[in-house]
Formats: sequence, C-alpha cells, structure tokens
Amino acid sequence: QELQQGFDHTIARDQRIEPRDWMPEGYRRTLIRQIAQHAHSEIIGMQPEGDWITRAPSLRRKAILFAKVQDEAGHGLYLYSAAETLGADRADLTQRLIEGRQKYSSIFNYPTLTFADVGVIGWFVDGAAICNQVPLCRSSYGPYARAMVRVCKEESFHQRQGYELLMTMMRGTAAQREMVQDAVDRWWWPSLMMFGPPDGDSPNSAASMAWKIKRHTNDELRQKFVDMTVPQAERLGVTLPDPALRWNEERGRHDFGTPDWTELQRVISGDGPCNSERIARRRAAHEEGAWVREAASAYAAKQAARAAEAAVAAEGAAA
Amino acid sequence: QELQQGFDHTIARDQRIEPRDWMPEGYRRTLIRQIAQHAHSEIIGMQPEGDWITRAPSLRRKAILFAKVQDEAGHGLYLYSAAETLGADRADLTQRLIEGRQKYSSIFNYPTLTFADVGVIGWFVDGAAICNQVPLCRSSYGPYARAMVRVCKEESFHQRQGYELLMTMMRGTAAQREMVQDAVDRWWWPSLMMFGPPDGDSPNSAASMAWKIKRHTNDELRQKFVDMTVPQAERLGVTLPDPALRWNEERGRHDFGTPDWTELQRVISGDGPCNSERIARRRAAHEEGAWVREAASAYAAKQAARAAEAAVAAEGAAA
Amino acid sequence: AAELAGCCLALGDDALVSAQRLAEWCTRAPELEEEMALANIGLDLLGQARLLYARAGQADGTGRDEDAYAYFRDADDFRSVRLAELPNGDFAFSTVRLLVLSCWRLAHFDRLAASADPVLAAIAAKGVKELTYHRQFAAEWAVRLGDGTEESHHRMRAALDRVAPYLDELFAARPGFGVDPAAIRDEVTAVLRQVLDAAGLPLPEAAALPGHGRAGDHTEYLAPLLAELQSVARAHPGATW
Amino acid sequence: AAELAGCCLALGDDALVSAQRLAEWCTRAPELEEEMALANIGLDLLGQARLLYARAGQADGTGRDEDAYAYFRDADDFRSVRLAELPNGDFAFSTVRLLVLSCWRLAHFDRLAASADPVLAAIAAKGVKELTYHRQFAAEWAVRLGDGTEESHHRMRAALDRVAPYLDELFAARPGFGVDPAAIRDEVTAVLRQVLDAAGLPLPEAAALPGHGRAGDHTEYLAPLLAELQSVARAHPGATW
Repeated sequence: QELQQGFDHTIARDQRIEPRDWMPEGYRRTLIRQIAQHAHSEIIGMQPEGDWITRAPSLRRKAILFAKVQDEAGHGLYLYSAAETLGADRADLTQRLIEGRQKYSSIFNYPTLTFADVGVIGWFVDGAAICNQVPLCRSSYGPYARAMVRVCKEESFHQRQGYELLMTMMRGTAAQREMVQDAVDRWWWPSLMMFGPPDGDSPNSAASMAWKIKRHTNDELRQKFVDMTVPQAERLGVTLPDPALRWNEERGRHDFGTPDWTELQRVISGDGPCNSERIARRRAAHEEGAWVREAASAYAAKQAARAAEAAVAAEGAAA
Repeated sequence: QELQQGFDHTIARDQRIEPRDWMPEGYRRTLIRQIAQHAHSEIIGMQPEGDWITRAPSLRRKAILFAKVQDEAGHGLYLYSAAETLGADRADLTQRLIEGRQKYSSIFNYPTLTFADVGVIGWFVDGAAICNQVPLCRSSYGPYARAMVRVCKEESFHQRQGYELLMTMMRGTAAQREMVQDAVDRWWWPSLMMFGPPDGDSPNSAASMAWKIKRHTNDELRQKFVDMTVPQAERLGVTLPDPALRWNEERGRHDFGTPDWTELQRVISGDGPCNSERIARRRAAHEEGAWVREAASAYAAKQAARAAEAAVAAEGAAA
Repeated sequence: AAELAGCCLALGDDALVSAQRLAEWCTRAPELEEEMALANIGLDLLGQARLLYARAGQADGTGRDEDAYAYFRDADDFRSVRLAELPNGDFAFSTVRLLVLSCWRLAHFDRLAASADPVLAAIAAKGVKELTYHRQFAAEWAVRLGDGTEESHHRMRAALDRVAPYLDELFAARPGFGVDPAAIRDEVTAVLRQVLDAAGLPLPEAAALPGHGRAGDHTEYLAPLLAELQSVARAHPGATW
Repeated sequence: AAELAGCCLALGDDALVSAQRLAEWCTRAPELEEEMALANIGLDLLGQARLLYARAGQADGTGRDEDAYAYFRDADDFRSVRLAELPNGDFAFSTVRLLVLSCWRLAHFDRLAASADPVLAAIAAKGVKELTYHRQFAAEWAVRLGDGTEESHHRMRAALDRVAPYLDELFAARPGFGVDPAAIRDEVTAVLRQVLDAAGLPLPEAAALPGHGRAGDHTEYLAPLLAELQSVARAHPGATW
C-alpha cells in the first residue's frame, strides 16, 4: 500500500519511475510489452529498407540509407536495454519475436518495391513514429523516456532525409516522379494505421494513459500526423490517396477518410503481405548466428577460468 | 589365358568389348577412370556456363544456353551409366568427385567473366572436346563408344551455336567486339591444355592406345584443334593470342607456341582459379539434396512393402 | 485486342519468371535426373513466354519483340502472379509451387486451346502437352516427399503453408482470359486435393494476400530477379546477341 | 597524376566492393552488436571510397564524380583485389577476410598518410583511425572464434584455407602506390601471425591464384555484385537522386 502510494504520487507529480523503484506488476508488464514491441519494430523495420542498401542509386544515398538502418539497430539495442532494466531478458524477447508471440509495428509487413519507398518510409513512417514517440519522451518510466529522446532525435533526422530524397526525385525524370507518387499511394493508409485502432477499439490505452506511459490517444496522434503531412505533400507535389481529405475550417484540422481497419486486423494477426518473410528472415539470422554466440560464450568462459587459475597461481607464488 | 587371347583378338580386329565380355582388370580400371573423369567434366562443366542462364541478354540466347547446359547433364548421365556397365557405382563416383579423389577437365577451373565467354566456350571448349571425342566413337568399349556418338553430335551443335553467338557479337557494338577478343585471349591457352600434357609426359597414354581406348596422342589432337581453329578465328575477325602461331608450308600444318605446362600442372593439382568453387558447389548440391534422395528411397521402400503386402493378401484371399 | 494482349502478357510473364527461378536450380538439383527435368520444364516455359510475348506485341499494336517485354520493362509493368517470383527455397517448396502453377496453367491452357484467337489457341494446344508433363513431375515428387521420410513430410507441410496465401490470387477474376475463374478454381483445387491426399498432406487454408500481381503489385523479390535477368541486356543498349 | 589516380581507384574499388559485401550482412548478423559494428565498418569504407573516387576523378583528368566510378563501369574496369569480392560465406569467413583486408589496408594507409599528395594524405590519415578499429574488431572475433568451440575453430580453419590463395595478390608490386610491397607483406604477415597465434590457428600456405584483380582480372562473383549495385542507377539514366 505504502509502495503503491509512493508510486501513484510519483506519477501524479509527473516525476519518473526508475528501475529500482517499486512499481505495480501491471505497470511493469505493460511497459515490458510496449518497449519490447517497440524494440522489435526497430529490428524488423531494418528489413524493408535494408534490402535497398546494396541497390541505392548513388553513393551518397547508399551511405545515408546504410547509416539510417544502422541507427535502427542502435534504437533496438537501447530499447532492449530499457526492457532489461525492468527484468526482461533480450534473448527471451528475441525468442518471443521469432515465435510470433510478440508483435512489432504492422507497417513493416508491407513490401518496399522501388527506391522511392525508401524516401516515403522516411517521410511517412518516421514521421508517424515521431508523432507517436515525442510524447513518450515524457513517459513516466525513466529509461524508456531517455531512450526515446535519443531515438526521436535520430528519427527526425531520418524523416528530413527521406523527404529530401523525395524532393530530389520529384525534380528528376518523369519516371522518378511516378515512382514517388506510386510509393505515396501504397504507404499512406498503412502509415495512418501505425497509430493503432480507433480509440473506441483500443482496450489497453486507458491504463497506459493513467500510468502516463502513453500521453495521447491513437486518434489524437493520427490527426496530428495528417495535419503535419498534408502541407508537406503539397510542397512536394504529390497527391495523398484519400478523396475525403480536406481542411475543416471549423475544427481547424483536416478531415480524412477511414482506414480499412479489417486490413489492419489482418496484418496484425499475421496475414499481411510480408509477415512471414520478416519473421523468417529474423529467425534465420538468429539461428545461423547461434554457433557464433556459443563460441563467444565458450571463449569468455575459458578466459574467466584462465584468469581464476592465474589468480590462484599468483596467490600460491605469494604464499 | 584363353580369355586374354579372346580379348586381344577382339581388340586386334577392331571389334568391340561389351559389358558381359571378359576384360583385363587394367582395362576395366583405366576405362572406369576415364569415363568417370569424362562424366565429372560434363557435370562440373555445367557450372561456368550455367551461371549465365539467368543473365543471358536475349530470350533466344537464354533458351540456347539453357538447353546446352541441360545437354551436359544428359551427357553426364549417359557416361555414368556407361561406367556402371563396368561395375562402377554412380554414388561412389560422385563421392570421389566431391572429395577431390577423381579429376575432371582442367578447363572448367577458369572463370566465365562475360557473356562472350559463353560463345568462346562453345567454340573452343566444345571444339576441343569434339577433337578429343570423335575418335572415342571408335573406342574399343562398346557402351562408351555409343555414348560418344550421341555426345559428339550434340557437342558439334553446341560448337556451332557458340561460334554463331560470337559472329553476331562481332557484328555488334565495339564493346561487344572487345568482349569477344578478351574472352578469346583468356580461353585460348587453357583450351590447348585440354588435350593434356605433351606426349613425352603422358604416362597413361601408351596403354590406352594399345587397348584402343584412345586412338590419337595428345599432341596429335592438339595440332588438329589448332589447324581447325585458325581459319575460324580469321573468319570471325579475332586474333589468337600466340605470336608464334603461323602456317608451316612444309609440314602443311600450323606451328604454335608452347602452353604454360606448369600452369596446367597447377590447375590439375587443385590450384586453378576456380577449383575449390567448383567442387564446393557440387558438394553443396549433393549434400543439400540428401534429404530428397532419402525421401525417394523411403517412399520406394514403402511402396514395395505395400505391394508385397497386397500380394500376400491376394494370395490369402485366393487360398 | 487489348484483352488478348493482356492475356498473353500475363501468361508470358508467369512463364518467364517461373523459367528464371527454374534456371536458378541449374547445377543445384538433388540428382541429375531432377537437374534435367527442371531444366526441361524451364525450357518449355521459356518457349511459351517467347511465343506469348510475340503474340502480345502484335495484339497490343506496339510491335514490340519478345526481348522488349523481357528486358526493358520494370517490375511494376510485369503482370505475373506473385507465387512465381518467390525465391526457390528448398526442393519441397519448388515442388509445391510447380505443382500449383502447372495445375493452374494446364487448366487454363486446356480452355485457351479453344480460344477465338488462332495463334493463342495453337500456343495453348502445344503448351497443354508440356504442362501435362510438368504437373506429372511435380505430382510424383509431391507424393514421394509427402509420403517419404519424416523430414520430407515436414518440409512439404512448411512449403504448403508458405504457398497457401498466394493461391487466391490465381483464381481472382481478371479481364481478358475468357475463362471462368470459378471453374478453374474448382478444377485446380480438385487436382491438388487428389495429389495431396495421395501424399498424406493437407491443403492449408490461408487468408489471401492483399494486392494482385496481375495489376502490377509484386513482392520485394521481383525487382532483384529482374535486375539479374536484365543486367547484361541493359548494360549494352543497342547491342544484338 | 596517372599514378595517383590509379592508386586512388584501386583503394576506392577495394573499399566499395567491401562495403557492398558488408551491406549484405545487414539484418543477418549473429547479434545486434555485430550488426552495428559491421554496418559501421561498411560505412567507413563507403566513405573512404567516395573520397578516393573524387580524388581519382581530379587526378585522371576526366573530372568524373564518385557515382560515375561506382555505377557506370563494368567488372573488368574495377581494380579491386579478388578477396574483396568473394561471397560473404559464414561469419568466420567474413571475419577472416575483414582481418586480412583491414591489416593490409591499415599498413598501406599508414604510409600513404605521408603521401606527397596532400589530399590522399588527408584521406589516409582519417582512414587510419577507422581501419585501426576495423582490425581490432576482426582480430577480437578471430581470437574468440579460433579459441571458442570446436565448431567455431573448425569454421575458422576452413575460412583461412579459403582466403589463403588470395593473399599473394595483396602483396604483388603495383605501380602507383609508392609503397614497398615487401615491407607491407612483412608487416601484415607479422600482425596476422600474432592474431592467429592468439587464436590457436595456423596461417595456411597456398599457391597464388593466377591473374590479378588490380589488372582487371576478377572472379565470377564481381559481375553479379555490380549488377545488383548498379541496377537502379542504370535503370534510370539521367536521373539524380
């Protein structure tokens, strides 16, 4: 009780919970699940873009993309570390991912078909991620909030790079402009779905909001993303594929159409265009790396044994 | 003794030895070795060209190349069957190949670097193979001789196709002509080495000649190949990379330079540019196919058992 | 004519992409007999693609030749089904895919042999004989592997699971085929069930993937496949081979 | 200037081809830490390639930019060593290759940091820091794997056997480096021996392969690597990215 009061108090005063602080089991579990999903999303999210590193059409873009995908691996690492501060184990979380027992963002189950997708992912997907994550920089759990600060900084850099690639392509050949519009058409709705189901159907949100793990509802964030993106699309010269999209003077916000929630449900439940590809690739990497990890452990154990032996010998010599 | 006399008699009259005929152990062993090496050469020889099927620059060339490589698999099959008539076992021969205990033609240890190589291999390598193999159609061992008839017919077809590809390329762009000349430069000397070491250094030749397994010496065949190829090169408009190459009016044949026999030795002993690649690929295919072969055997065994059971049941019903 | 061209293009693209995947088996098959059979099937399909492209070039009024279709279109211009472009995987996956695609194609060609276009009808009639052999080869292996060892059975199940989401696309109604997709679905499903029953394997149900290869929606695998296929041809513009 | 250009081109090509192979590890590394390290090394090398190509374009008088070198040359115009272009193989092979190439490159850059060309000297000086880290990473893994499990030791031996025939090419005298190849050989061999001793691994002897990557002789692996690398750039002539 006393502990619960302390916890509630910390939350109420917008102060941070730290790893050694007491926390309710539900809070811990919810956080682990959310952080792990977030980490998994970073790792799986490397795949759709990573496949274009070898084919990037200029060395500058190759370097930018390579660095971006590397940043995602880094985000995955911080986030797994944040989850470990809550008592989770990285190897266990990876196992859950490759057995399909933990989710990752549905957006990464869509295929990247042309190099324009790299730009649009930067613009839409990193943009949506930022909308989602900027509030998480004020998440009540300290390590998660701090990881988010770094992640968001890098993602806003990625978003600008994606948009800049699209700008360059739109100034290029007709074929390039077509590629951009085609990529926008394919990624727009899946990006809107990144914010999750509509608030009415989002059962976990209330608790997360109360615990200040989350700070805004799915629909609020989705609206924010649309409002941010529409003027960017105009500047770029592309059409967002939603006939219902228009400025609502009264609300001071954009109205927009309803995403195909059954599609989201299908993708989340495992039947998206690339779910099985993504998991299979991650599993293969994990399994093919097993002998390397085993060798590293064996070597570490030998080194420890040698150090111990040396210490005993030194003691013996001293005696 | 009587058997030996009968064998000698058959050989002397240029008649054929057939599988059920008695033959000296040395004859059998020599033949198995030669036929196996020949079969291995067909199978390994699929690799350097086979890799270009997926990249052939027109559908017509793709079909031609695909068919050619398939023919080589077919040649391998006939030849392994011919070796089996001598008591050899295909699986055992394959094992010898992938363990490096039996050889294949040194020529297939050179890399194919451009599509022109496909044409030059047809022209030189199939041309050299024909020079080597036409006499083998009269080999004293019946099944080998008959296999050679079919192989030679297909190879002369392949040679014409290779030459025709080069003709087309020489009428094409400057880059295509350069590709052809470059390929000719790379393949000429290795092709001359296909006939084996000079006669003075070819220890097995004498016995093979006496048994009429072989019909001409290495140097005779090499000379024939050069005489055949020089006018073809002129018609094509390429230069053969041998400054010593000239017509010798007196001999009525071409003089030509000496191949780098130490290179041949190196390639035969395993240190050619692609030896380890070729064997590794063949081994991988064999090993990765193990579960398929096992499944086929298991299925065949089950079917046989079911048939036997059905027969017993039928008998029981009849009784 | 646009309908005819669309039909020829779709069937030609299926054949070319399939032939390319079969060519990747070259020097990698489990035995020489399968090496030759897979090459044979690849060659048949390549031949079909060439005839179909030639017909498409006449029918769509562009007069393009076979190589224009094969080498100078990008992935989103291809009208092949996505099942054809998936990587080869193991021999079980390649067998299951070949079984499905040859059942589907044979059912189609059977009907197209009576097509109003005499050229397409002749291509289809010739193809029927080839496809009957392809289906036979795949079916025999499906049974052997399904009813072989535990490992082969397990691999066949995994292959079927992998193929299942791509089945629906085959039977979606598309303009220009002049063939009733429902009838095709019934026929193909019946044949598949018969083969899989003999193999002791289930035909798994799976939700259809969104999008449609016939509309130019492809997987991430098609662009790299084409990059390889087209690399030499595109490196030498204006060359003849 | 031709000598300078040749030197920059060779070192640039080594770096680009190596970076491309490292990029293939992306999403396939044994752990996230190695994922990041391999990407980091790939990025360093890509950066070196870009600077070296820029210098080559000035020195050879053509004024070509980095992308002209990377995207619009064919395999036989590349001057990289063949070791760089071999497929990745397993983590042991990639580790051994990285160890060898980074030892060689570091020995070279160390000397080039005193080059008469100030631009090349600056590129080399920057590279020395990067390459010291690459070598460190590879050496640590070589020791771990050599002295890890039986399997990892066995894989390391196989990797060393595979690498051995490609070593000689690194030390063949080439014009334009202004560096004594014998001194490089001694230095690199000494470092390799030291690392391999710690790993309990032998440095196998092997006959050198004929031909020379610096003269444009390559393996069958370079053309497909470049086909992939160049596919998008070549599909869109005249585009900027």
